[in-house]
Amino acid sequence: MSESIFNLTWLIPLPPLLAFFAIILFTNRNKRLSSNVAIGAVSVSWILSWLVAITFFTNPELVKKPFNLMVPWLPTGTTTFSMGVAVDAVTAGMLFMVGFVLTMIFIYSSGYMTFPGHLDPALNTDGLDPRYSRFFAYISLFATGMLGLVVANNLLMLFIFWEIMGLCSYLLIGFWYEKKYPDPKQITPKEAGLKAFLTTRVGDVLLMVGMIFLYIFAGDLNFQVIFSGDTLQHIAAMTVNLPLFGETSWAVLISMLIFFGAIGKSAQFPLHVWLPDAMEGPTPVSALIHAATMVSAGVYLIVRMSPIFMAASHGHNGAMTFVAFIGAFTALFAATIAVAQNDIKRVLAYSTISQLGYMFAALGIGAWVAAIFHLLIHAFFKGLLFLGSGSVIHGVEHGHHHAHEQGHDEGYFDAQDMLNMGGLLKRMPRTGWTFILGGAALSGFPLITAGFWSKDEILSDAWANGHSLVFWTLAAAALLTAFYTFRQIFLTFFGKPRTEAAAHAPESVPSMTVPLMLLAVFAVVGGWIGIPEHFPGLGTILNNPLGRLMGGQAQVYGLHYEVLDFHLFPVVASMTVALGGIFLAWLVYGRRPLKTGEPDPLQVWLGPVHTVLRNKYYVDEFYHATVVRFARWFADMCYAFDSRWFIDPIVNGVGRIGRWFAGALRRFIDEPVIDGAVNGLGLVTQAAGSVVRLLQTGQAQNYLLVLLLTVLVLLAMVQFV
Amino acid sequence: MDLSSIDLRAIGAWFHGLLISSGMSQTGIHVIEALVGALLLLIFGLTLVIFLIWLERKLAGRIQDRLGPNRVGPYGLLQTVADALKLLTKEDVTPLDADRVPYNLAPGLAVFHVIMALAVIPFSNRVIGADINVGVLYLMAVGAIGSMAALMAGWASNNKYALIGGFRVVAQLLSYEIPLVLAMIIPVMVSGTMRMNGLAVAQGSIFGFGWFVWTLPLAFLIFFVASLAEGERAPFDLLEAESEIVAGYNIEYSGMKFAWFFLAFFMNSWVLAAIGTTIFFGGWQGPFVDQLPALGVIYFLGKTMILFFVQAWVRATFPRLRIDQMMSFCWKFLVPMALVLFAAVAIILKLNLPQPLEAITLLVANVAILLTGVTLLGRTQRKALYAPKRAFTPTIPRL
Amino acid sequence: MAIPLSWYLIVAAALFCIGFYGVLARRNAVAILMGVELMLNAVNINFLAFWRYVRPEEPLGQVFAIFVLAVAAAEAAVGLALIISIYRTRKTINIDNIDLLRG
Amino acid sequence: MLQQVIFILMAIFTLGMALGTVTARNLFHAALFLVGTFAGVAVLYVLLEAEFLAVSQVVVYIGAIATLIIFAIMLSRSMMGKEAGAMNKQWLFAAGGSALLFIVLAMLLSKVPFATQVAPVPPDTIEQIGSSFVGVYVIPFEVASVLLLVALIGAIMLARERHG
Repeated sequence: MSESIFNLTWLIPLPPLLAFFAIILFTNRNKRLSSNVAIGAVSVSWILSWLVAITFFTNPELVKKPFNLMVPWLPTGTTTFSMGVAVDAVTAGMLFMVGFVLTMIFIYSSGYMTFPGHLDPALNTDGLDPRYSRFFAYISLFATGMLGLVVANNLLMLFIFWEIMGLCSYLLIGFWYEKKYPDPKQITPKEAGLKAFLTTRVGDVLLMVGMIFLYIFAGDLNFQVIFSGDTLQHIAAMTVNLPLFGETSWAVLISMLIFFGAIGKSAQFPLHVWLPDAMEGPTPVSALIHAATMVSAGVYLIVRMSPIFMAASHGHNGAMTFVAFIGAFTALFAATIAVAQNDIKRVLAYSTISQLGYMFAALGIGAWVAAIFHLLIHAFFKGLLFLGSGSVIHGVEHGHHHAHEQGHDEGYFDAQDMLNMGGLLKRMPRTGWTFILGGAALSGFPLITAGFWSKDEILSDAWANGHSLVFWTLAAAALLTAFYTFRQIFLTFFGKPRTEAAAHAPESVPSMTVPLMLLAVFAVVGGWIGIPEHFPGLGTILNNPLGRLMGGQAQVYGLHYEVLDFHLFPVVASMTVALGGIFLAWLVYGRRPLKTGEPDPLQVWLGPVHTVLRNKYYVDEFYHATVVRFARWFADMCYAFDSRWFIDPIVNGVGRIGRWFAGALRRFIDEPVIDGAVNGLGLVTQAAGSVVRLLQTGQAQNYLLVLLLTVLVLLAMVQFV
Repeated sequence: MDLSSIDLRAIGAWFHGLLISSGMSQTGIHVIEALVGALLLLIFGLTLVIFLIWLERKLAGRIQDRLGPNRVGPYGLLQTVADALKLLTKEDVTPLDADRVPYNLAPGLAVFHVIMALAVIPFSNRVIGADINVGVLYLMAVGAIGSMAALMAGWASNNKYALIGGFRVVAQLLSYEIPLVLAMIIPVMVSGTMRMNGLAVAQGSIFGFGWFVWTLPLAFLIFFVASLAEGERAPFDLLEAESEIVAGYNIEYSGMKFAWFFLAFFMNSWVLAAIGTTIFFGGWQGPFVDQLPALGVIYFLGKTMILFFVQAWVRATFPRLRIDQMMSFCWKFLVPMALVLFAAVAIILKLNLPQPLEAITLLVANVAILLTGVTLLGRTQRKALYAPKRAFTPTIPRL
Repeated sequence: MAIPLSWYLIVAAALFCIGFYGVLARRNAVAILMGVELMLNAVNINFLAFWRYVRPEEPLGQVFAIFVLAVAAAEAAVGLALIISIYRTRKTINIDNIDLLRG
Repeated sequence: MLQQVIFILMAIFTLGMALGTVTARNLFHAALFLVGTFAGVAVLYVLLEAEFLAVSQVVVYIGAIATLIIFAIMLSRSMMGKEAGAMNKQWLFAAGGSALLFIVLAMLLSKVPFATQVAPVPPDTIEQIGSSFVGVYVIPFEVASVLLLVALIGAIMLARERHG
């Protein structure tokens, strides 16, 4: 029975964990061995994941009875908390994507993690990062977290792996913690890591609160139990009186709390601020965590928890609408910021936020299948784009070093600034073409690329279900997406090199370009599995296997799913915005490439608006002025209360009294009475010892004689007494 | 005259009747009978030695292409008597600083332990001093007294050669006692008794030819070699190696005291031959011994004499070993082989095979262990032979 | 039986006391060792006497006597080795001079 | 009657030898007295109808232990020294105490009524001993053998000369 392969599911997160411990404990000294261990381990996980996923895909009837394997974990009063693994269609899809992307990124990292430029070149011994082994240990642990999160069958386990990922995210963003910039305002990796950790923590705390409530009502956190009809009805029926919101059902409260957890992890407005700064980490980390996997964990959480959201929208539609609103808003919001960024990775970071907004919007309007579809596809092409940008940065850095050796010293040089690039397609053809493919997918280039199909499905859903506001917002975001993506492509790869560094950039090593090409394949063909059935011509060729599978799963979970009829308008709109955005970008950047030192034309035309966009709507500054300042003020007050006004003085006073009392005790009781007694005892013992030691001759025969006399006395007592 | 009426029991019964008719108490009769028996044994032993010394000298002479004693009496038979008379008339010298009591006690003790050993040797089915149930162990016990005598003599003489001779006795006798005992234990295991007569009885099959030597040849070989050392005979006569330590522990003895040591020496050889006969050659067993019990004594004495002859033969032909060779031969060859044989026999006996099969297995095991041992010995010896030699190797002795 | 049990016990007690006296009074370590051997012999006489007179049907007393024999042999070997070792380091085996434990 | 006579003679012999052992000035003589004591004890064993033990006594005590002691004495004549007196300072107390101990013990022993029985010794005593060594007492037996081995190795280690 092929389903028995599912019994191996629990093994999937294990090899990277073992690799983590192996690297930390044993192979740390040997960099190549460490990377091979990590890649080997994640490859095992990949193979297992695909075995499980493909087995599931080839047996679509399994959606009716998802695999679930449990062992008892914690005895909790009358019940036992179980832990285990579960496989349903969503898990299978995620495993398919995560296993593959993880392996690609691991392989890519082994080539990428060369000696970083900010360190003293004297330390460079083998051309590899000094903490190369540590990096692989971290990403192995991260892989454990992601794979474990996907296969977990209960919310608590999911949360634990979620937090493991949070920890790894922190460690990896701050991986180059010693890095400093000449501009004191620019955020350093150390600060970025801290920022990411603290910001996501806000969401995680709310998620945990939601989880606790859920546990109180459901009595368990196992997905099967939570999603049973009884539990859902129970939490939908129970109400709570919240200040400001009035009477709401527990389902709404719980779903909102969980949603905030997802917002934190997936960097949605208003907790999006950490993600662009997370680009301070090494590029594979950006690809791994902040594009393909970890941020999509938030979406995955909402996908998982959709039954609760459905229950929450039972009476009124507030919860779902809120999700849709946040998603759509973030999609547009982030897209506008992305337009004005010059840092190649930041553009992608905002595009990630924007695309995640798409997914949330899709979930909010009930397009569950479309959200999953976009989630999987996005991971492939966004991973590709990030890795490609890493390859570009690497190339430019190498070019810079090359130019530097030739004597063209320009002081500080930002290898990530797109204005410093240009014309790289000739220098780096493999990176360039794969990047263009990924960019086309992100823009939703019609009919060919995967991104078109997934995005189109969301727009179609929004249109078909009458969410016109969402539809138009997303369409505008799509236009901007196409625009900034091709802006990026034109600035980076076309025209003439604007610096010496770009002119000398070499193509990257095969361990970096091969993953790019493999990912590029999926960025194109991945979308074909989700072409709607009723799409003219193409729809009937593949007949939408993904939609059927996920739709079947959705029906099992009682979620909304319908096979949409073909509407021309959203398709045309989607094609128009994509092609329009690309055309606009060509008009502005492609037709007449920028010269060295020439400012961005947008800056000239938009003026102050561009400044606002460039500064990300001053959200960071706003947070600094409000939340951070308040927190600091509060901390100061607490500190003052603690150490100056109240607590410390009391403690000090008590201490002073105690000291005085102890001094008195010492002077009047301890020294004369107790010390005297102890010393006296010692003296007496000594005196007695000096007498008694005369008995101790050291001669065993004397002792034996004494023994004999003793025995004699005892025997005499027996005899005569 | 009916041959079967010639029974040694008849003499005993006649003597017993004589004592009862004198009206003595039961205890008294018992004591007198025991004393008479002991006296008979003593006389037998002492007269035997006179013959043995003559025999050995004669044999050695013949083997070495000489005539041997031939002047006193027919065939020189009275030579030993003449020697004894001469020794009796010699001055009895005692060294000035000798420790007198042990010095005088030692020769007596030396003879005493051999006579003690005679007590448990079955001359025939009935002619046996004391058929105690721990006979084999008893022989070892009296052997210990022998080494004590040598020690006393060596110490009390207050002579450094004598002292070294004493040391050598202890080292040699204690060392060779181990393979000797192990070799003796193997027939004990097979027959299941420590009684000397029981061992002889156990070899009565096949017309009185079911001797242990057929099934346990290796055990006998080990016993024989070790008995040569126990009897202080060539090639193991290190304690009197005259070229090194003049004459060993008895160097200071003269006259009759020396004669006693001499006597003890020959009698000990004969007793060891008798033990070998009893344990490995069926003792008094032989054809028609059931019909004619008196034949047993003849069989026994004949076999013992043959063994004694072999001992003399060895003595007359083999050169003396060095002390280290002797010790390593014991500890590195005899003892391990005896231990392996012991274990092998124990295992074979545990298998509970049917009688003929068991005998064959025992024989095969013996031969196999012998061949293996000899092969290994030969290999190491060859290695030693080809090893580069130095006249003197200055090594610090360890242990 | 002709000999009462108490005779054996008294002889054993006497032997024990003599051995004990040897242990207590001799100056030479080897002589002390000999005293200990005497005491062990006394113990063995008791074992065998009780075996013979109280429970001859089972070999408990003999078995224990054999254990004592083994222990005595071990004791003699180790004891003599100790004495030789002491002699090497302190150039004497006079027990009077061996008093490292003196207070 | 005869047995009693033999017993008394042997007891006197044994105890005399023992006294000689503990009083002899010459250590070699003491060792010879010790041998005599062992022999006397062996005869007592014979009187107790424990032939196996008697013979073992001779083999082990005379053949091994006494020989070892004499060997040690002979090897180390210089060790013994010619010190004044074989007895230490407390010998008088020791003699008195030992004598007192004997008197008390003898009084006690003659008073205690032991539950003796008159039974013949079973003919298969040696078999009994042997089978109890591999049966009931197999563990003590093995421990004793290990003890002997350890004592052997320990004695070698203690007594060997250390060079350098």
